[in-house]
This record gives sequence, structure tokens and C-alpha cells, in this order.
Amino acid sequence: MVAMSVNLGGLVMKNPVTTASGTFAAGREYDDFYDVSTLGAVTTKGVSLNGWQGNASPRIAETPSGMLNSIGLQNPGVAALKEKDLAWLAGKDVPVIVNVSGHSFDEYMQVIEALDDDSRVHAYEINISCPNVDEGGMTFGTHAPSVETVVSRCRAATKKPMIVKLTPNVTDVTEIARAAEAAGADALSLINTLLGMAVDARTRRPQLSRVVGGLSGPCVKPVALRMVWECHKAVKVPLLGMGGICTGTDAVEFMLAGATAVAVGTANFMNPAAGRDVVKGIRAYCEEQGVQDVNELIGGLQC
Amino acid sequence: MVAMSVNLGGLVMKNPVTTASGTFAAGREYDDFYDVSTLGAVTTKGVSLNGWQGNASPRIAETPSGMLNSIGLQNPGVAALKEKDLAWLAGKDVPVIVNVSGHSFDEYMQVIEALDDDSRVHAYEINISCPNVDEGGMTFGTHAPSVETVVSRCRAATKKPMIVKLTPNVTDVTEIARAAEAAGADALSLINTLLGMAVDARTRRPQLSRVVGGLSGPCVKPVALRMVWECHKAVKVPLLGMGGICTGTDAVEFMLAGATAVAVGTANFMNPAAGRDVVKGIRAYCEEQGVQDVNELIGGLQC
Amino acid sequence: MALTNETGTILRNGQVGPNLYLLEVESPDIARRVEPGQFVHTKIPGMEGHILRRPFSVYAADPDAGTFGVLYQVVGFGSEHLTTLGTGERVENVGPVGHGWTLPEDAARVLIVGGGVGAAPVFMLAQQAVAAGKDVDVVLGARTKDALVCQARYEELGARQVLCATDDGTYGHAGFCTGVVDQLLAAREYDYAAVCGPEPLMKIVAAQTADAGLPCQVSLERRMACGVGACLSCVVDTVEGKKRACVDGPVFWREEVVW
Amino acid sequence: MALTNETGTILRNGQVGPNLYLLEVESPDIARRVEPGQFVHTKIPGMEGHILRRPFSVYAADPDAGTFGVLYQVVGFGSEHLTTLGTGERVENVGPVGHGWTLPEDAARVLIVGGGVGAAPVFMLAQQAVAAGKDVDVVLGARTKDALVCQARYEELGARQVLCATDDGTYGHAGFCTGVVDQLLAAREYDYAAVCGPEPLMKIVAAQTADAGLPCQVSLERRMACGVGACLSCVVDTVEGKKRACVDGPVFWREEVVW
Ligand SMILES: Cc1cc2nc3c(=O)[nH]c(=O)nc-3n(C[C@H](O)[C@H](O)[C@H](O)COP(=O)(O)OP(=O)(O)OC[C@H]3O[C@@H](n4cnc5c(N)ncnc54)[C@H](O)[C@@H]3O)c2cc1C
Ligand SMILES: Cc1cc2nc3c(=O)[nH]c(=O)nc-3n(C[C@H](O)[C@H](O)[C@H](O)COP(=O)(O)OP(=O)(O)OC[C@H]3O[C@@H](n4cnc5c(N)ncnc54)[C@H](O)[C@@H]3O)c2cc1C
Ligand SMILES: Cc1cc2nc3c(=O)[nH]c(=O)nc-3n(C[C@H](O)[C@H](O)[C@H](O)COP(=O)(O)O)c2cc1C
Ligand SMILES: Cc1cc2nc3c(=O)[nH]c(=O)nc-3n(C[C@H](O)[C@H](O)[C@H](O)COP(=O)(O)O)c2cc1C
Ligand code: FES
Ligand code: FES
Repeated sequence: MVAMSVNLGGLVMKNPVTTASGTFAAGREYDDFYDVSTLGAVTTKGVSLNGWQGNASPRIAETPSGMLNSIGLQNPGVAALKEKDLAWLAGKDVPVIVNVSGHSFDEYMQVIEALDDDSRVHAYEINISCPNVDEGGMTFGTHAPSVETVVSRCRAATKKPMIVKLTPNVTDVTEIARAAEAAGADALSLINTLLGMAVDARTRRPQLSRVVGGLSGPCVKPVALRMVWECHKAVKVPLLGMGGICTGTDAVEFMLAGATAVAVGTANFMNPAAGRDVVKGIRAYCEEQGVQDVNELIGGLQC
Repeated sequence: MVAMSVNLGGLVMKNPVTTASGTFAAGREYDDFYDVSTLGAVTTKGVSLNGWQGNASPRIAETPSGMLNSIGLQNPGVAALKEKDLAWLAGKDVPVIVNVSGHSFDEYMQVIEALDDDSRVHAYEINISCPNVDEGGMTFGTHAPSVETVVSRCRAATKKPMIVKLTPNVTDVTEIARAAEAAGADALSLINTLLGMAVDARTRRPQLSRVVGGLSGPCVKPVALRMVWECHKAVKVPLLGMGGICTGTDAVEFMLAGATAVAVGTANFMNPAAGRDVVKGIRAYCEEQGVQDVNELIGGLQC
Repeated sequence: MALTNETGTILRNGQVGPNLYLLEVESPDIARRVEPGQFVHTKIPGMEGHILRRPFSVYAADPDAGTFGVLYQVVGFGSEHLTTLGTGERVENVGPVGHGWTLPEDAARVLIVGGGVGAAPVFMLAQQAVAAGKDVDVVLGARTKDALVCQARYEELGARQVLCATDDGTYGHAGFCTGVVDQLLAAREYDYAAVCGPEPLMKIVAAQTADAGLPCQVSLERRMACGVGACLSCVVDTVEGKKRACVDGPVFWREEVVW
Repeated sequence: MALTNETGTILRNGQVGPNLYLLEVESPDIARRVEPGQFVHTKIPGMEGHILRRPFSVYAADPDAGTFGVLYQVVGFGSEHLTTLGTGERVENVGPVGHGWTLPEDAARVLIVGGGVGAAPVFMLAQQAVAAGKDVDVVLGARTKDALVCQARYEELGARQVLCATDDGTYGHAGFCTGVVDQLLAAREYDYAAVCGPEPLMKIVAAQTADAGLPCQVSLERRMACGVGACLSCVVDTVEGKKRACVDGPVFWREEVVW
């Protein structure tokens, strides 16, 4: 028996696997494929205070070993999240990480305030890294001072575990990581998508209506692993690693590089049972390699 | 007949295709596959003043639709470049872009000084973006002030077309692009490799001896296209686009996004005649689409 | 209706017309439960660098044999690669996905319009309508005669009439199939219309049926990542805001859609 | 020697032992020109997400038939995928690449050591040596008896002796094949040795032949991107600095290598 439980900045997860926000809704759409309580946590789609329409279609494009998206944080707002998603998740034996968005510092705080006395919310993931919105999102996440501002405001609004989600579109991710840590983050999650673009040569038009979008999937794994490793050396708070994870082996690579837990994103689209399969795969790796406790893997890279 | 000639900041190329530095040596190794004078230019492997040993093995790792390298700018120095590579290239009907490296501001200048009266050198590509060396390389390319310093020193040393090669590992590539332009760059080339990492879960070791390396190949194309497009809007100097170009269609995408010319890198490893095939592919696209002059494509994206 | 991710076996996969291919898969669970207008989200094997699944409407299904068929055209890498798969190869499908056609019980006279490869996603609806004893008129459009690959099956079905149009005039009405629709609608005798094909075609038929005051459904295509309703890639602008083509559609009422 | 990027046709591809496969390709230009110890840089079809070619030594070649063979083991994605290719499929090889073995003309007695799949890259050398009328002793090592798949061909060749060792003792000497090498070297009767196999094996044999004062070559493996000498991925530390395994090697003299 492998001990699979990890502690992600105060959030106890029965195994190190959650879903990457925006790729799994709140889990209900995947209920036919496996029981979400198989997971260490469910991370919900980014939510704003009153909801957003998101961007125009086309919203995705396929790229080599990856995809671009410019969903633009379409969401129905906090009230709908509580009424529908949290109600459904309450029946499941799995902690819930709510991914929080805002167009302004205040909005982030307001979302947390609207949720904080709801016991169905176990942790927050503060998304200051979405490349697909004009205000807020990534613009907050690329400069240390605004990171500190938004994170400390959120910190003031909650005592629950607060994960801050970082963007890879920066010169030095450790600078941003340290700013988030200093401002009170309990954990950091990385990476959000890399800003990219795709062109249709025949029509001479961009493939996404918003021209640029966020790159995810296996193609970004090398960048994600590198950033997890850099942050592992730079900060003390635990890390939630993601970017191209499809298998248990991928997840183990992230843990060796320093992640305490991992999230499965784009892989859900390739394999609707990806989350379950990653949990299984980590366990199988540990059994094969004689790892008794998955925590032994964290930062275990030999170099 | 499609007019294929382009002018890259003073360098006249008979077609818009060159090779990405470090993937083609000086072309001799590909001579069995096609005549390098088919190309618009040959860009040579990065050269430093007295040569470097580069990094330890393993130096490469395969990643989804891409690869990591940490060659570390191994090169035999300027004298050997002149004696062997430029001598060989002198017999070919193709302009030569010499890719210039240095561990210090001075070394960049010294490399140029050592080459500038050699008529076999038609242009320089100043590499301030190599992620695989500890001094110089990317550390110079991520901060506008050091970009200005190195570029203006190089500018003082030559009147030949000077292309400055930018790194994608920055928060805002347009800031760096503007700094290089202001300091006298005739053209910008982008992108160099994205910093990445690969882990072997079984051995729990990094796959590269230097742990991190530069990501290239089809997987980076969306990031490269986005940066070409951003820079096209931000600066006036022409752009040399690269990152995952394998086919004529890929090249056309870069030109639509704003590149005046393109470089073929990692694709040479997949297909030793990739350079020739990209030239052919651009021509075929133009014929099909009724494009009479390839220059019509530059920045022609409709959005 | 519960989704499954079923690994099926290819029984047949071959060309049936100009750029038209028919894929038949043994996949009992999906074959048994699929309803007219639903689709499968197909993981085409051997495409590791192209990571997304491809959505294909189910053309026909045989619940007893446990098989279903897909009619597809080659438009890009995935569909091109799909043509290379042979009998016996395995293919994973998420399905049956989506809201299909809602044939009104009291509709006695049904008009079905299929343009190009869009003739397939309306075939099971035609079957259903004929089986329910309705009068079914079918209009099929194609570039050329050889591309009218569904015509024979529609005719065998017992539709009242199957009218064809070809762009190049090699068969039936010469020109766009909306010309035929115009003529049929002039008689104003339908209770329900369903159209599937290129979006410009659907837009025109939507306008024609609106003018005729005829209820009409369309089947929309959007690029899809998850295919199960989770990612919001595939949204359609509707009068009630954005809806997901994969699970809220792909079939929508004409008047829901903001064209 | 000029390189070509030749598209060949697979004649046979099948398992010949535990985790051992033999691929035979019709590829006339390479087959005609390949020399002992050279390799091909293979683009394995259907691997779009794994972009690099894979280097494989040529095991045997028939210049008249225009075919060559590769003996390979499954170690990862590419070699695994290679096993799925069938007769008639096309495969692109850059070749013949590299500096092979340099059998000294005046060497009368030759020792050839092949560990595991390393038995293949020395086979053409053994052929060459036998054809040149030299006395050839061959030592083959493998995990188990069934893995000694090259033994029969070496025996047919007319080598003076073919000695085997198996890790599990199911055939020949029980244990590492360096034990057999030790015994043979004790007689000190060789003029040249060539060894191919896992790097630890080659390192030991290099030390053994150094002690015996015997000239020895080894064939080194490095990860390769270009396979033509351009990218410097594959460097080997030598006493003269870094050399490229692909074109300066893969065969090096023992004393060149900084082990
Ligand atoms: C609900 C639904 C049902 C469909 N039914 C059929 C059918 O029965 N027969 C048929 O031939 N085609 C059908 N299509 C279209 C089919 O999905 C595309 O032709 C196919 O995805 C193209 O893939 P590709 O790799 O060949 O093209 P590429 O252009 O290389 O694909 C690139 C990306 O764009 C997507 N894409 C490209 N064209 C379309 C499109 N028209 N609609 C949605 N996504 C697209 C691909 O899925 C992929 O993600 C249907 C689409 C939808 C949404
Ligand atoms: C000159 C030379 C000759 C060779 N001859 C043979 C032979 O005759 N038979 C045989 O079975 N193998 C041979 N090899 C090893 C063979 O190249 C690898 O087993 C193969 O590349 C593994 O690919 P993969 O996709 O299965 O493994 P993966 O581990 O998935 O490959 C990942 C990457 O690492 C590289 N790689 C992995 N192992 C090796 C290795 N041992 N050497 C070099 N690159 C490696 C791959 O080429 C690829 O780029 C030779 C290697 C070299 C350099
Ligand atoms: C369709 C899509 C929607 C996403 N929406 C969100 C979101 O709402 N909030 C967020 O923080 N990240 C969002 N992301 C980013 C993912 O959570 C994740 O950080 C990224 O995709 C990298 O992981 P992956 O490669 O495993 O997908 C989204 C990604 C995709 C592909
Ligand atoms: C093996 C290898 C060596 C490289 N060496 C250099 C170099 O010496 N100088 C340089 O400016 N860029 C170097 N690069 C970066 C490429 O020139 C190019 O910017 C990058 O690989 C992106 O293009 P691609 O995806 O087409 O390869 C190297 C890339 C590779 C893969
Ligand atoms: S494809 Fe994901 S919601 Fe429709
Ligand atoms: S593999 Fe490129 S130099 Fe050897």
C-alpha cells in the first residue's frame, strides 16, 4: 500500500491529483466516465462575481502536441457556482478548490467574500494568469507589485488555503513566486497557459477570433517542469504543478521537480478518464519503484 | 513566376528562407542533400572569439513535438570559422549571416571586429538569447538596458546588416525589441529557444546534464508566431521569424504574422532537405494563391 | 443520457464518393443508444501530435449488430489520417453526444435538407420520421452527381420524394439545393424542417423556413475540445446567450441561433 | 562518403528473440554503400509527436539484393512503435552514416565482442575479417540463451570460434561475457579487438585490452538530433576534445575516449 495523501498548503488531498481549472467544469460532465471522488481535489472553472460572456468563436485551435484556447473565462458568476456546481460537488467525497477571477483587485476579493462562509469551498486558486481577458488576469500576474496587491487583499479575505496561480509568460517566474509567497499565498500553482497564436495560411486569418490564446497540452510540459523546479528552489510554499500532464509518469516528473500535487488539464479532452488514470499511474509507479509514500517524490530530482 | 526576393534590413535574399543558427553548422553537412545556394541565406552556428567547449552530455532530449538542447554554444572560434566554414561557403552563391556570441559585451564586439573586413560575411545575427550558457547569452537578452548596451556596441563595430536575435523567455518581447531597434538593429530575429526541462522518472534524474535547455521544434510555433506578430506591431525593422517551421505553409504563417524572412531549425533534423522544401513550399503557396510577390505576404494577416 | 468512451473495432472504412468516406465501427453501447442527430467524439489512433478528438455525426446505426457508421470528408490532417485506418483497427469514441433532432410528434409532413456531407446527420431523423408514418421529403445537395452518396439509402427508406441538386448540374436541379427548397416551400405544406450542411446553407434555409413560418432545426459545427460540455470551446451565440454546441446542441432551433 | 536520405520499403519486420526484432529494408543505395560499423538515421513513420530520427546500426547488408537489416530492441516509444510497422511500409533513412571499424590490414587475429543487441553492429566487421582471411574469434553476451540471436549467423560465417556467455547461465559461460574475454586475452594472441554493447561492457573490455596491449575499437551511442554532424548533440569526450559520435564516430579507438 502506497501512502498517497499530500498536504497542499493546508488542503489535505487523499492523493496528489486535481483537475486544471477550466478543463473539467465542476466535474459533472465527467461523471459518466469516473467518480470524481477518486481525485485528490476538484478545481472548478474560473469564477467571477457576476459572470462573464467570454470571447467570440472560434475559441480553440489545435497546435503541435497542444492547443490554444481563448475561452476568456466565460462563467455564470458566483451565485450560479454555489447553486449548481457546489451543490453537486457537496454530494461527493472530494475537496473543492475554487478558481477565482476578477477584472479588478476588488473583484477577486468580492468573489472570495461571497464564498468564504460556504463550507463546500475548501481552498481557493487565485488566477492572476489568464491570458485571455483584457483586464485583470495575466496583467496582474506579470508584475510583482500587482501580484502582491491582489494576493494580500485576497489573503485578508480568507483563512482558507489560498493557492496563487502563476503565468509562465514572465522573464523570471521566481520573482513572481516570491512576491506571491510574501503576500501570503499558502501554495502556488503553475503553469497557466503560454501566450500563443495560430494562423490559417489559406484564409490569411488568425485561427482564434481573439487572435492570441493560451497554449496548453503536452507541448508545454518542458516549460512547466522547468518553472516548477525553479520555484521549488526559490520558495518554501508547496507547488501545484500542471502543464501537459497526461499520465502517472508525467505527474511523477512534476513531483520530482518539486510539485506537491498536480493538475490534469488538456489531457481530459484526450482521455475523459485522464484524472483517474493519472492517480492510478502514480500509484503504479510507486509500487514498481518501491516508493512507500508519495511525499518522498516531492523535489526528489537528483542533480 | 513568383518574385521571391526579400530585403532583411539591408541583406538582400533571393528568397525568404535561411537556416536557424546551430542547426545547420555552416551547411557543409547538408551538402549531400541539396545545394545550399537554393537558400536565401545561410546562418552559421554561433561563434565566439576563441571558441568554447559547450556543455556535458547528454545535450538533447526529445519532448512532445519538440526537443530540448543544451549544446552550450560549442564552437571552435572565429579563426576556425573563417578558415573552414567561410572558405567553404565562399564557393556557394548564397549570402552568409554569422551568428555572434560572447560571454561579455566586449566579446561580441571583438567577434565582429575579427570578421568585419571579411567580404564573405554578409550580415550578423547577434545572439543575446542563448539559454545554455551561464554568462552572456540570455542574461543579456532579457533586460532592455543590457540589450541596448550590447547592441549599440556591436553597431559601432559594423556597417553591415545587423540582426539581433531575441529570446522568448521575457514578459514583454516588444520592450526588448524596441530597445534593440533603438540601439541600431537593422532587423530582429525571433525566437530563440524557450527555457525548458525534462525529467527521467525512472532514474529520477534530469534528462540533460545541465538540467535545463532550450525548447525548439513544432511545439513552440504558436509562441513564436505570437511574438513575431507582437513585434511586427511594435517596431519598424524587418523580422526574421523562426520556431518550429517545417513546411512552406509554416513559413507563410510567419510571414503573414509579420516576418520578412524565416529560418528553418529543428526541422533540418527531421528532414535534411527541410530548407529546400520550405523554399519550394512558399513558392507553391504563392502560385496556388496567386501571390505574385512574396513581399505581399509580410504582415498580411487579416484581423 | 450517459456518455461512454467505448473502444470499437473498425469493420469497414473506404471511399464511397469524391472525397467521401464511410467508416463503420462495431461499438455496441453507442450503436444501441445513439439518437438521430447525435455524434461521437473520435480519438483517431496514430495521431499523437494532433491531440484533439474529432467530432463526427452518426450517419446510421444498427443496434442489433452493434454497429454504427460515419460519413466523412477529408478536410485536414485528422480526416486524411482517418482514411488510412483499416478493418480490425480499434478506435475510441466518446458518445453518444449531444441533443439531436426533436421531431415534433404532431408533425405530419417533414422536410429534410442535407447539403454535402450534411446528408448523413439527418439520415436517422428521416428513418425515424418514416417509421413514425410521416410524409418525408428529402432534399440533397452536392457538388456533383457522384457525391450524392446518400441518395440511394434515402430512397430505400420510403421517403415520399428525394430531390437532388448538384452545383455542376450533373444530376437533378442545377445549382444550390436551396433552389429546390424554395420550390417545395412555395407549397407551404410542411410542419417541421431539419437542415444540415455548410453553415451558409443552413443560414439560407433558416431564412427560407422563417419566411414560410415553418419550425426548423439546424445542426451546427464548432471546433470542440472536450466534447462533453466542460470546456466551453464550442459555444454558439443564441438568443439566450452562449450555448455549447456539443451538449446543448449540436441541433438548435433556427430562432435560437444568432446567425 | 556521400549521405543519402533514401525512402526504403520494409521487407520483413518481426520478433527474433526476447525483446529483439529484425527489420529488413529494401534500400539499394544505402545497402550498396554501407560499411561495417556504420548506421542509418531512421525516420520512423507515424510518429509525428516524436520528432527526432532514431539511429540504428546496420546489422547486415546485401548489396546485390539492395537490402539491409537492423537488429533492434524495444527501449522506448520509437523502438516500440517500430515493431508495429509491416511489410510494404515505407521508411526513410539517412545513411550510411559515420566512421565504422578500421580493421588493420596487417591484423591477422581479430577478437570481436558483442554484448546484447551490440552483436549486430560488429557482424559486418566479422564478415569483412573472415573474407580477408583473418582468424576471427567472436564473443557474444546476452541475458539468456534465447537472446543469442546472432550466434547462428556468426557460426555460418566461418569464424574460428564463437563463444557465448549468458547472464543467467542458460547457455555457454555463466555470467558477463567479459569473463570469456579475460580467458581469451590470457593467451595474448590477438592483433585487434572490436567491441560493441552497453557502455559499461565496452569500458571493461577497453580496460582489459589496454592491459593486454591490444588495439581496440568501441562503438559509442549518444542521443542524436541531426545524425549528420551539424548539431553537436552527440559529442563524446575524447583526448582531443569533444568529437561527434555521428560522423567522427560512432567507432572510436579505446584510447581516444575519455571514459
Ligand atoms: C457535431 C459535429 C458533427 C460533425 N459531423 C461530421 C460528419 O458527419 N462528417 C464529416 O465529414 N464531418 C463532420 N464534422 C466536421 C468534422 O468534425 C471535421 O471535418 C473534422 O474535425 C476535421 O478534422 P481534420 O483533422 O481533418 O481537420 P483540421 O482542420 O486539421 O482540424 C483542426 C481542428 O479543427 C477542428 N475542425 C476542423 N473543421 C471542423 C468542423 N467543420 N467542425 C468542427 N471542428 C472542426 C478539428 O476537429 C480539429 O480540432 C462534424 C463536426 C461537428 C462539430
Ligand atoms: C550509432 C548508434 C547505433 C545504434 N544501433 C542500434 C542498434 O543496432 N540496435 C538497437 O536496438 N539500438 C541501437 N542504437 C540505440 C537506438 O538508437 C535507441 O535504442 C533508440 O534511439 C531508442 O529510441 P526509442 O524511441 O525507443 O527510445 P526513447 O527513450 O523514447 O527515445 C528518446 C530519445 O532518446 C534517444 N535514445 C534513447 N536511447 C538511446 C541510445 N541508446 N542511443 C542513442 N539515442 C538514444 C532516442 O533516439 C530519442 O531521441 C544505436 C544508437 C546509436 C547512437
Ligand atoms: C480550455 C481551457 C480553459 C481554461 N480555463 C482556465 C480557467 O478558467 N482558470 C485558470 O486558472 N486556468 C484555466 N486554464 C488553464 C489550465 O487550468 C492549465 O493551467 C493549463 O491548461 C495547463 O495545463 P494543461 O497543459 O494540463 O492543460 C484553461 C485551460 C484550457 C485548455
Ligand atoms: C541544437 C540547436 C542548437 C542551436 N544553436 C544556436 C546557436 O548557436 N545560436 C543561436 O542563436 N541559436 C541557436 N539555436 C536556436 C535556433 O537557431 C532557433 O532559434 C530555435 O531552435 C527555434 O527554431 P526551430 O524551432 O526551427 O528550431 C539552436 C537550436 C538548436 C535546436
Ligand atoms: S467541446 Fe467542450 S464544451 Fe463543447
Ligand atoms: S547528431 Fe548532430 S552532430 Fe551528431
